[in-house]
Amino acid sequence: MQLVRTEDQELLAKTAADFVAEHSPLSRVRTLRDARDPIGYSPDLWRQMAELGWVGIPFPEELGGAGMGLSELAVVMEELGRVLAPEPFLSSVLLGGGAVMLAGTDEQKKAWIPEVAGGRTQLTLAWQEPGSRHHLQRVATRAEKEGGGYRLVGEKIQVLDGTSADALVVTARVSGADDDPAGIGLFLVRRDAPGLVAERQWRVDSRACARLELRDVRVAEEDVLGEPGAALPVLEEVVDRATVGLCAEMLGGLSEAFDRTLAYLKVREQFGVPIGSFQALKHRAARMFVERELSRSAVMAAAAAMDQGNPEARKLVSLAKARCSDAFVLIGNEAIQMHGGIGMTDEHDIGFFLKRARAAEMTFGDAAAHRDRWARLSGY
Amino acid sequence: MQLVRTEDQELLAKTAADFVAEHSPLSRVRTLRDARDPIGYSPDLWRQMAELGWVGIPFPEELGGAGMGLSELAVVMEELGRVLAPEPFLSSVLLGGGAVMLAGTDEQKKAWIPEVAGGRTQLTLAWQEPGSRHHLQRVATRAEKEGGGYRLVGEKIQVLDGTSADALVVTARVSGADDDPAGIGLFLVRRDAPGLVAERQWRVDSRACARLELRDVRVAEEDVLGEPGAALPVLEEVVDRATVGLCAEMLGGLSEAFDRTLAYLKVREQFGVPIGSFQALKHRAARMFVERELSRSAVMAAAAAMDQGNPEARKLVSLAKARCSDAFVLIGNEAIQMHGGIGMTDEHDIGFFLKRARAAEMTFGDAAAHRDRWARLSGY
Amino acid sequence: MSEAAASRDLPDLDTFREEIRRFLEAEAPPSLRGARGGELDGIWGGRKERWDDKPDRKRWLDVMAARGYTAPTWPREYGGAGLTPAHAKVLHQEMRRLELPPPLIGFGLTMIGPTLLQFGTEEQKRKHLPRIVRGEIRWCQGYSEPDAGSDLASLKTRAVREGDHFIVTGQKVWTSYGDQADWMFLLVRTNPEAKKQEGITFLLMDMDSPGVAVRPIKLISGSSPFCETYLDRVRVPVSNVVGRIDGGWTVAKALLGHERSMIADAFGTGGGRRARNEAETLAGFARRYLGEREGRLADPVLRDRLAQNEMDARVFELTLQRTRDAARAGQAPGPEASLFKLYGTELNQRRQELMVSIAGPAALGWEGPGFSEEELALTRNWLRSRGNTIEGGTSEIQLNIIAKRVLGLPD
Amino acid sequence: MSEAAASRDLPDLDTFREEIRRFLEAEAPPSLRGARGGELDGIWGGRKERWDDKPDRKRWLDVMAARGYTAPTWPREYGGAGLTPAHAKVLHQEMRRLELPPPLIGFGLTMIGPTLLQFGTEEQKRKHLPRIVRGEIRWCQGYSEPDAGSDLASLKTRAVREGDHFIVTGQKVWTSYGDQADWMFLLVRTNPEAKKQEGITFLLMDMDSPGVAVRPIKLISGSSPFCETYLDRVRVPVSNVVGRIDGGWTVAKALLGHERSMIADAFGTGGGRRARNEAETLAGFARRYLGEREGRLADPVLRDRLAQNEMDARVFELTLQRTRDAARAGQAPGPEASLFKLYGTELNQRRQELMVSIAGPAALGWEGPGFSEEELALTRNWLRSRGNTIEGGTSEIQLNIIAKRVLGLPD
Repeated sequence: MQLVRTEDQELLAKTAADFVAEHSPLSRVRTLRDARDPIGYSPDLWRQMAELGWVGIPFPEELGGAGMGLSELAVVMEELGRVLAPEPFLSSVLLGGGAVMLAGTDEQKKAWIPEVAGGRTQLTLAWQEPGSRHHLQRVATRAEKEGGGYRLVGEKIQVLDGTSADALVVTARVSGADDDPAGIGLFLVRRDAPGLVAERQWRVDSRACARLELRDVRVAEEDVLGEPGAALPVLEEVVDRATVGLCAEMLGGLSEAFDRTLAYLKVREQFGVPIGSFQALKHRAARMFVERELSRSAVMAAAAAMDQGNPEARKLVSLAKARCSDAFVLIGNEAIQMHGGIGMTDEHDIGFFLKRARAAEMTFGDAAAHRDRWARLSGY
Repeated sequence: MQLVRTEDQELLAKTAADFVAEHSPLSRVRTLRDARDPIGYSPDLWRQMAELGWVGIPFPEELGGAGMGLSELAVVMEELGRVLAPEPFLSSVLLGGGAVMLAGTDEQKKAWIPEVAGGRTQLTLAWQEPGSRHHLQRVATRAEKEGGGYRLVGEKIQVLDGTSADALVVTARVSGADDDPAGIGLFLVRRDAPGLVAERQWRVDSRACARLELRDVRVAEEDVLGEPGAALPVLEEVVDRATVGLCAEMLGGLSEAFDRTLAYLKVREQFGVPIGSFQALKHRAARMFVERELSRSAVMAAAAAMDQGNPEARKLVSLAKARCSDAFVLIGNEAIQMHGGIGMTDEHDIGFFLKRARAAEMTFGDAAAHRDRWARLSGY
Repeated sequence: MSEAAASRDLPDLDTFREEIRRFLEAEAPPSLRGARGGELDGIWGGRKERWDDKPDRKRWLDVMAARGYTAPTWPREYGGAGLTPAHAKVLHQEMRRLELPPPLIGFGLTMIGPTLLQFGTEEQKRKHLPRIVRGEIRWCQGYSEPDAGSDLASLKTRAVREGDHFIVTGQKVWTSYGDQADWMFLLVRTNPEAKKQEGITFLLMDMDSPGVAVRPIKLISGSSPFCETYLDRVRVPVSNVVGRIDGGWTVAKALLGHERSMIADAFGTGGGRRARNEAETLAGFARRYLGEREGRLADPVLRDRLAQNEMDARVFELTLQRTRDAARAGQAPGPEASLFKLYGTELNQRRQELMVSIAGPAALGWEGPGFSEEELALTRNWLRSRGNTIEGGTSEIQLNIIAKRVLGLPD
Repeated sequence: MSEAAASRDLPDLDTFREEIRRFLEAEAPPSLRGARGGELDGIWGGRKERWDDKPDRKRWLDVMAARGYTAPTWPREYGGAGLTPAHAKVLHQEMRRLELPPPLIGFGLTMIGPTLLQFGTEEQKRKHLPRIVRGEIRWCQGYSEPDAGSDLASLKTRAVREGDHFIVTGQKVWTSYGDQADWMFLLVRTNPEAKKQEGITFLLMDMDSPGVAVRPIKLISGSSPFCETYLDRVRVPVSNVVGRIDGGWTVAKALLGHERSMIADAFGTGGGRRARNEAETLAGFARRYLGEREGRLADPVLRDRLAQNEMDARVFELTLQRTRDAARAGQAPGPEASLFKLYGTELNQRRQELMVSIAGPAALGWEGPGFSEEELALTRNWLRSRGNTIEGGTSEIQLNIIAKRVLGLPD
């Protein structure tokens, strides 16, 4: 495992940074939020990102993708994360697209992946439920066999980009108790499916989410993904891959929040000197720097390990998520504190980072949950 | 509950401070340590303390004591704690004497307490065993009934002042498994009892301790304290009272370590200015000050609550022990860091405080153990 | 009338208690009894107050103001009741017994009133204090400026003298309830050549004056009582100067003293008791999200954090009590107001963070659907708490103050 | 001979690897294979070394020194092997393959040697370097002084010139292995009038000179390799000045660079790997003291801390690797040596504290009886670790360096 960007990756980062600088200022988040935009992202920018080949990065070339890895996707998502760009990489590429790639038949992949990789079709994954927290196996939504297909009943929450997705991969239980690792299946539900009610949710970080009600939603046989009842391992793999993408976004966000705070420390004057000359703030800035560097190492290692099928990969994903969660919240808090009063106003942008930090922390398990997973995976 | 010293208490504090200044420099600890003193304290000073009435503080007047409370004893122990004075208040007055007071019959009290209160007889409590940590009910030492008395077999460790005590109150099990709350008894074992082997232990804080082997030690009927088998509640009460005394010592120790460090910050120069002018160190010093003030409140409240039989007393004891443990270790660490290289040398006194901080932390349960107890007592 | 004179007029405490009891039983509107009287429910008064749907509150204010009980210790000639502190305490005890809300709250009573009593001219006292007592005028504070922050004395709002008036131009920020207030007390720079603190003047200004514009500030947690106040060539009579022209810093510091003791109070009895009451419900809150196992809160790591937080709150409350007890016993108070500001605000932040950790993804709501009212409040409270360590003197400033004034560390 | 010239003499890497392999198989004492080669076991050499009971170590040193392999990249004319870094790496790989310890360690090789190569006179290089390579002379460092601490340049040890000699008087402290060393390189003040850094000279001094007295320092954790060195009118030839008289600060800083990279190395491959190996046993250690419950470590709060500590160690190791990988790829290294010093030492402290928490009362032992050897070591290691954030540049200094040099924050 090499923890250094290849020349191609550097080039990709440069392209992404240039694109972001030109097309995607942080103010987009504010504009979309204040407009109460129903889908919460820019379809036009998404199309451009697809044309640049970013949307297809982790899919095989024969399915219209770029045949690259999570490491490359992470490079792009880090740059987008710097400006909290809301385009649906996480939901469509990693969660929905990832589920089809890992659980789907060849036919299903051929039907969906080229469209997803081209940015023309948007997927997502609906796994979270009230009270499920970060436990993937806590699924109360039921799937009853009906003919060759299934009938789904239940509720899903905080489904990323759930109102704009063309189809949703839904976790539902074909057997077992609500907390049983066995008995979970993955089902592709199309947006227009009768009985599906998707309602926009408004989160603190203004990332688009939906609450779904599944009222006897019928899923045809060809839309069942993988073996119903045995989905948990695949689901974990999908979420682990998405977690790496999320961590890359977080790395971008915490880096940007740090850079902006550092710049502010150099220009803001109090008592006739820049506040960055106060030793107590210097030391805290240095600690933030350390956290950023450690976070970067963790994200690179997690991406590389997943790409290489390293046996330690799951531990490294937990390492990255725990680290980035703690670092992003720390830096988000310090960023506001060091900006002082202005940092508390909605008018100033710095608050967006803390909001995103919390939302990202709570997605796919917080730091404590991942420390617990590290301990389990380490046998204690 | 009033959290302010009475005039009498102020006077007591003044007397104790004057006595300490005159007779008990911190260097006593070093001298006793370097001499590998077998009993680890000064019998002469102990006699003087008894003459001043301090040793008898918490015992009733009719038994030769001063009829005062833990609050008064805490005032004295805080002053002694400032110089890490090793005289056996904890072991003889609070642990051994406390056990006789709380579990003994009138005859037993009359036989022992006046002697203890006068500093002429020294008791202690032997409760800790290998692996028992802070769990009072973990007692593997067995007491077998034999005639009217008992025969004790087992091992005790880190018995405070266990080699100099005239008699030891030993916890031993008359029934039940090693971790059973029921089945524990208290037995007075005299120093010259056949089968008792007491070996001096050398701890990091150089407080005198002993490892005991009990090889068929016979305890006569008149030396059984209370109802054998039902001692746990009494034991908890005794240890809670001793914990308040220990916390007062800790408060003294952390206050002294803080004061010495603060003084050093003002005189030690680097780069041409006192290091106390560096803002990062100022802020850390201010945080230590906060911890010291909070610790003081906790200790006063715990002592007052115990004296008044306040229903919240046990929670407040845990509050004080958790707070003082964390504050003492924090200040002990910072004291060394702020002293720099010289703080790491054995020649300098400041290291004694960190050593005592750890030893005190590990006595009667560390901060985590007391947070857990607080939670249990609060019903969660 | 001096306090000694006032106290000579007063009945002894027991008699006074009887009188108050009878008075309250007779006059306090029953609908207000048992109210908690927090800030949001408070009676602020002022010209903009609309009493239409709350006649009982108006009556409560009026009957109390008529006897000066809205400002019990102020002298009678300025509308107060001229009570000794001991008598005022009896009044409060009896009000608390009936769980009555304060008849009036606001910066008039807590900040500018005491300041005028100390520094105001006779004319200023006679003009402003009775109107404060009667709740006719609501005050706001114009100290902070966008570029000043912790370095208050670097304020830039200019006041240029033209005859009997100052012409004031500049911008104030963090004006609490600026949009509700009738008058503002503010600091302006009258001598730009003088050393920073020496060219500052303390002014009283009618918010209805031409050139005053107020804009509410939205926070990261949503709407707030804070405003920005723009001052564009506002004419303020020179007779509205409190203290000396160019000598406003002395007045400002004294007033900050009133403010600090107010904040310490907020984190004091009230804050401490609130912390404790909330602690009693925090375990219940956690149980709902985490469940139980073997009769205990299910997540041992969060349980440990919860206990830590409860214990921090308790020891903080004990420290506040110790300070009060020491003051009552005539001893020098140990810990300082800065300690309470520092620790109280950080404690609240840790508490909010803990609650977010406990609620997990449910703590991410901004608006419904899919989040309960309580969950939405949780999000807002957590975000709002980040400001606690900034407003009213940042934590960094409190640490500086402790290091310098309490510990005597060198500059 | 330039490096390019040296490399022209050398076989290609594969051939070289074959040669080394044959050489090591033939010459490396079998008794040393599989040794771990940590500092305590290291071969330090020097006049005071007693080889009597370790002939194999002596032979290992001699066969390696004869080929210059104790200092593989140093030029051949000074006793080195003149290897390119690539060839040196092959040598190390082959030694590691047989798990052979380094034939020689010490400050001669890592600190004064590189410094002399950069700043020394031809005479100094010819005199000292070959004796270092052969392990004949052991060096120590005389930088720190009792009153200097972090402010190294405020050192007070005086050197007054008398003809061809300097007369040196003063005190050095924290001299590692000062009691074992033969020569010291030290900083002295030769011009007390000049600005702090400008009157300092870098000297080489024979520890056998009259007037040198060495006293070992006892630490809070017990005995240590550190010494105090007292210098009472010690005569040092002027020809022993390295660099310019009064220009020693430049030399000192360059040497500190060598020292920092050595420390970073210590917390680097070695440290990182050590951290990982220890992590694998930490859970076992915890299990012994805490036991298991439902197949997991019984105390969930300590389990959480243990995982945090393991994860901190792992991410630290990954960051070291990233720095090395970036350097190898010719990219600018991201994180700085200061980061490694800061985080590595604090990580070790947290680890020691965690182990103390896990062991509980068993971690309080100073000497037997009643404590196992491991428990006694635990106590000492914990206490010793407190010095990690002081020695070699305090954490405060590292934070200052990061803030200034990496983040560009103003003074």
